[in-house]
Amino acid sequence: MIEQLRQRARELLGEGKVALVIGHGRGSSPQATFPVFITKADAVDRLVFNPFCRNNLAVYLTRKDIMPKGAVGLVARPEEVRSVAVLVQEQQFDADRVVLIGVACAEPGKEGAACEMLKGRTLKELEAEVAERLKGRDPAQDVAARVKELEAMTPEQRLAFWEKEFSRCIRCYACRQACPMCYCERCIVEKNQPQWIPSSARPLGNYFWNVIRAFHLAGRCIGCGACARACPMGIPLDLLNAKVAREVKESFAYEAGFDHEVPPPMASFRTDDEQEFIK
Amino acid sequence: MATGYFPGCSLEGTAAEFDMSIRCLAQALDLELREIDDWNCCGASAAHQTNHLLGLALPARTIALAAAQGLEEIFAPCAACSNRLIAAQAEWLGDAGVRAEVERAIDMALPAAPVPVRNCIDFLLPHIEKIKTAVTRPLAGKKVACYYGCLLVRPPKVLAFDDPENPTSMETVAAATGAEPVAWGFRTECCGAAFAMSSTASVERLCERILVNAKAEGAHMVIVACPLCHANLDMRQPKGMALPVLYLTQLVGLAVGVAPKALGLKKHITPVAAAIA
Amino acid sequence: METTTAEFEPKIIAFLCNWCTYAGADLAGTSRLKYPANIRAIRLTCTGRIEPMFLLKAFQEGADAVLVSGCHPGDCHYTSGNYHARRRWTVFRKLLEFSGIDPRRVLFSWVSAAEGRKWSELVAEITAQVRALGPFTSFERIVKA
Amino acid sequence: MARIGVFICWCGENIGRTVDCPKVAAEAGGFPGVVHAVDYKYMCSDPGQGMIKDAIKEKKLTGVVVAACSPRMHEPTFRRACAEAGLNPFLCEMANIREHCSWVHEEKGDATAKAVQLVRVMVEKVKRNEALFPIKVPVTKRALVIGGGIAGIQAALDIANGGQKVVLVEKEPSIGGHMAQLSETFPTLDCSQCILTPRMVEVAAHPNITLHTYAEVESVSGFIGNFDVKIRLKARSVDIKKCTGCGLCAQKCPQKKIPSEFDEGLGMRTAIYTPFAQAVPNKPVIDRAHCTKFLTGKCGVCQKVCPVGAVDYAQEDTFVEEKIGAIVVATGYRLYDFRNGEKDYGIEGYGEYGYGQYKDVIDGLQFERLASASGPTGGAILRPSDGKAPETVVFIKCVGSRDCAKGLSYCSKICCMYIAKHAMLYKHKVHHGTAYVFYMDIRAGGKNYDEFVRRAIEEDGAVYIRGRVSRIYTRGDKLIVAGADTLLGGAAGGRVEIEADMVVLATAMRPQYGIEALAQKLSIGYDEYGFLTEAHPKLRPVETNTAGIFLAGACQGVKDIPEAVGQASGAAAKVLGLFSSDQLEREPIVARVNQSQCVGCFYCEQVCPYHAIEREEKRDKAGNLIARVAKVNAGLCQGCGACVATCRSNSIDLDGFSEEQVFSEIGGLR
Repeated sequence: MIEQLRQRARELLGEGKVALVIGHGRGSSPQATFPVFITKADAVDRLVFNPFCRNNLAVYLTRKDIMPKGAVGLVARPEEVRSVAVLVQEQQFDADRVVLIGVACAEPGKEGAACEMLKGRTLKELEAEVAERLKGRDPAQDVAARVKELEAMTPEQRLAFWEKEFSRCIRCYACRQACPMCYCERCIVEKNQPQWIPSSARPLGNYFWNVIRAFHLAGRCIGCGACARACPMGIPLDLLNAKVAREVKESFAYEAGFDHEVPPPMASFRTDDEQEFIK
Repeated sequence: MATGYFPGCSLEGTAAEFDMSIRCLAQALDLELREIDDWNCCGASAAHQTNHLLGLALPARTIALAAAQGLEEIFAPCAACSNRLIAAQAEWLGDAGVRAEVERAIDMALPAAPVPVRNCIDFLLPHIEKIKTAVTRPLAGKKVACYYGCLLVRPPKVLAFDDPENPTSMETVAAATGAEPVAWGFRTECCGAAFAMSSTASVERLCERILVNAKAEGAHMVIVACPLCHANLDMRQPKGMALPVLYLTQLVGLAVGVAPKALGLKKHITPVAAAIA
Repeated sequence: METTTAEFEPKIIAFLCNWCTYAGADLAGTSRLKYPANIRAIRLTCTGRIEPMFLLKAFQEGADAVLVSGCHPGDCHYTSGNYHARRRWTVFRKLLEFSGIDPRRVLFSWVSAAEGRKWSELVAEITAQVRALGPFTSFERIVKA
Repeated sequence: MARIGVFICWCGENIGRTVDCPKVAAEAGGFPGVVHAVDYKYMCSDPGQGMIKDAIKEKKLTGVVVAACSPRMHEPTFRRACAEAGLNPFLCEMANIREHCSWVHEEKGDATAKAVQLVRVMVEKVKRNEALFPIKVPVTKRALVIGGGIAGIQAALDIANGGQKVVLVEKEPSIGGHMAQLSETFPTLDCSQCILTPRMVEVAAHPNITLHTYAEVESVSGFIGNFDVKIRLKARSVDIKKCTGCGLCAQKCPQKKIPSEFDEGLGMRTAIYTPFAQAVPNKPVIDRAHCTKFLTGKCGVCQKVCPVGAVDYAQEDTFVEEKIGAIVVATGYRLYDFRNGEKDYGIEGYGEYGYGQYKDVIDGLQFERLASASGPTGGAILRPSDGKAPETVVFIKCVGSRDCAKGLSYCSKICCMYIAKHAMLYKHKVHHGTAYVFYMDIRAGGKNYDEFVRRAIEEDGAVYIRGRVSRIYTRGDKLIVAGADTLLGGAAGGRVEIEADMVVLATAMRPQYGIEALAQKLSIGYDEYGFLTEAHPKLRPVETNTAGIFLAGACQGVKDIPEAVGQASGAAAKVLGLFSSDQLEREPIVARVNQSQCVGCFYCEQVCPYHAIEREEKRDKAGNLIARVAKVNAGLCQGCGACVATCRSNSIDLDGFSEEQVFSEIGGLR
């Protein structure tokens, strides 16, 4: 499988179809892979792929210095495919600027789990292929279960829970850096006049930041979990994201990243959208 | 596709010729019918007017049996039977509470997905091309008045079968035999079936209006797809009317060459022979 | 124990669209329909203009509840602002609930320019409801920390 | 440094009774930034406004808060006063302490405390207000009128007679619309064509009117005063400049059996045809769908006989582009299609009336053609099936209208009158005949309308039956109309059966086919039935919510001729008002993009109801595309702010209701 992957990358670079391939490279151990940026066909052997490749590489696509060099080849797990779908849907680049090398692992994170190449070549084909695998499925069992646990609490208990979790937030914004959807030039947390969100790492600002961050991912988060893994303080940000994603799915029958040609749910509406909560 | 056949009580009694013609026709057209084992009364009129749960439970049992016997759809030729089966099913499909109550009453599980129920016209419609090729004795020159009555098309929201005020499906089937459907005004008027016993005079008046109009528009016979319609129109003809009333399946049966006797045409009160000669 | 909250007068901050609910509240005034004085209305162009951050800011400033109100579906002065708003609040109120803000403190309504009576009754109803909930001390704790 | 003046109005007793105004003024005087705070009996009076003006000058105010009634009431008044004193009007805000306070609260302490807070909110806001300047938009003084029926004709003539240019677009080969088809008009019974055709001729001859018939609006972009309209001129296959209108082509056309649209299918026309004798322009078109030349390649008779060589089979659709300042939509109506039902529109239809299987069941416009002197029967009432004069005619009202169960819920309004007219015309022509009218109510609210209906009943002897018809069927060559007479009790139970020779259905009035697509092109609203939505049902009935687009006639809702003409003149007055100056001033409440922060996700573009968001490309010096960012077209923007709330990076703001202003207002409630 890895040879097929390298061969695709070699062809793309060799034929000049892309100027750069972004993929996973070998780290100190198979468990520790890190992103590699390959510009020469003879360097493709640096690429590896195994169940421990968990970085969402789509995060690099919106970085200023990536695209201008030419089209980009991207080793794309279902997470990257869906991220790219959202980014294209949001006009961040045209679909033909990214050549996807589709890969997938049967059980990410599990030692020895089978990995394979995806069949699709175009974004549309890969969306369909990934949708076939993932659409309609719940997020990871443990996340879903913990969301349910929280939902069973009283609002007061939940507030106390998040107050405690957020109290550890040091406002390093690693969550933002790791997220492909956080591509704003100037994040709202940096907005002053008026100051949207208090900037110091104190309870109110932490609360506002984490809630608004989750809201800004409504209909956009594809659930890769990069934010939570990036958080040095171990705040379970994926719970907030999963909750929002579920509400979007239940209310608007929409899941992010399976079709870049439909309007995003938070920029569209149906006249018969639910409204039982409105008096 | 296995079709469950639900004759209902009429077809074992007053409408035996409807049953005969269906079985002959199915054979002639090579359509498989499997009678639902241990079917029971659909509850028409008597049950659903008196006890709502009973009105649901009776059809429910037959439907549950059909599903359990691996039948994918039900053919209920009697218009009252098909009407009750469809109407009852619609009630529990939209309401889990009703479903649970009905399941408790019959002590059987109802199928999760709706079982399609077909009336006589609906059953023949998909086979229209087959009928056309099977016609050996085209009924050219026979003018027929297709009569729907009320139960085949009403209530429209539940049955969702044809246009309730201006249905055309029976004409489509009749035309496949070479017969010529006439345009007439009483196709969906009531024949008074429910008052057959209690107010015979009313029924006679209603039937007369229907038959007179059919004849005035040049019909040689009236075609029906409901035992009650048939009984009333066939039995309560005014003096000198002599307008034969045939089941749709008898008409098609004739055209595909089934012998009139096998179709039960001799069982009618108003003689048929002259009209089909 | 009932007396503990009887004294409490909640602060309710309302964000109203100019064309329907603000006008409906004007109509309540011209009709002299009485309601409790706990509500403070901020006039905006459209419910479509109202941002989630406004609600958080209102809680920061000590609101015990917030209300967002605008035109009924189909009546938006700008055609579709309320439809977009409806989607926004569908998600945001669930997120707030999940992050610990009692949904009974985050309220939404459609009040048309003709519904002065609905406005007065709504304000009376939600004021009583929030009064019964008591002050939003748990959030105040976060604000003051 | 802010220097805010606060002015508390007593509104006589209205505020003063419940709010302690001097106390509010005293408190407001202590707010940061407030340098002047007073109260007065009537701030809106001349002396009250004078106080504001004086204070602006004397105290060098940078902002004004007037605490009084609703801003929806007097904001323009006080802003004007500020402007007169040299303060930008958008530096003035109002605190609503009347409708939202003194009138709805009883306890003086509570009301006063709330008034103080409401004033503080507006003081905090006004400190962040910025001077705004009305947006000036140039106005192209040329109007587009869509639809050449009576409403469009009237609007076009009124605008043209007012000295402005008009482009009139009509999709049919001739203007005239439905009114040209009518026989006589109620309640005066004057001949429809006699009063209409002079107007049609006037349109064609008017130096200010450019007429495009057999044309449709292809696309519309731009905004009030500055629309760009593309018009498709459908191929007539006839060179209209060469054609003299002699009519020889139509005379010789061998294809003569095409149902005439103008005669509602009761008469026939040729493949090359002018819709009717008085058509404007009186030039033919070739109906390519029925022309033998186009279908088989053989024929070509019309080209051979044309003395001036005007017939051109190779003609193609062409386009003209027009700069337009204002648009009047006058696309009119059509009748509910009882023959095919309208299931696509969720209307179940009337199988009981036979779906058109009976030739002698016709609709109102068909009856008009039978009764018209220019019609297929020369004005004789003859039934379509066998050409005999019907002895008995039954008219059925409300077919499709006022029927929530399977039709449309609204009343079509004109039917009561035209059915009375039909009954009358029938009786005038078939003296011994009987006219029955089935009705639900008789709605004859108009000048001389009720008198007219009475005449039909009392003088001409039309038999009115209150009830519905449940079925029409045939008996021999008669139509049997079975229905109920609800005023007839007794043993018959109100059942009636009428043996008729012809039945006329007063089918519902519906907006024209394709109205939704046109509305979307124009960004104007339409209701569940497709009728176009006016800006306000009472006070702005000819305007739409899109500035510069006006409505005339039945496209906005059911109307008879006088109403359509009245509305058309109203729309024309609005257009002339708009064209009375070279520039247009708009309230500067519009959105603005901070392009340095915009990341170009274009959610704003998707939520904007006015297509006011444009895309702008940012390029480096070498010309490489760096980014695509949003830009607001201030001419199109109506200031709703949906884009602002949708923008995650907060790169758009709304003048007059900016982020800073709203945040400060909320802060004022601390």
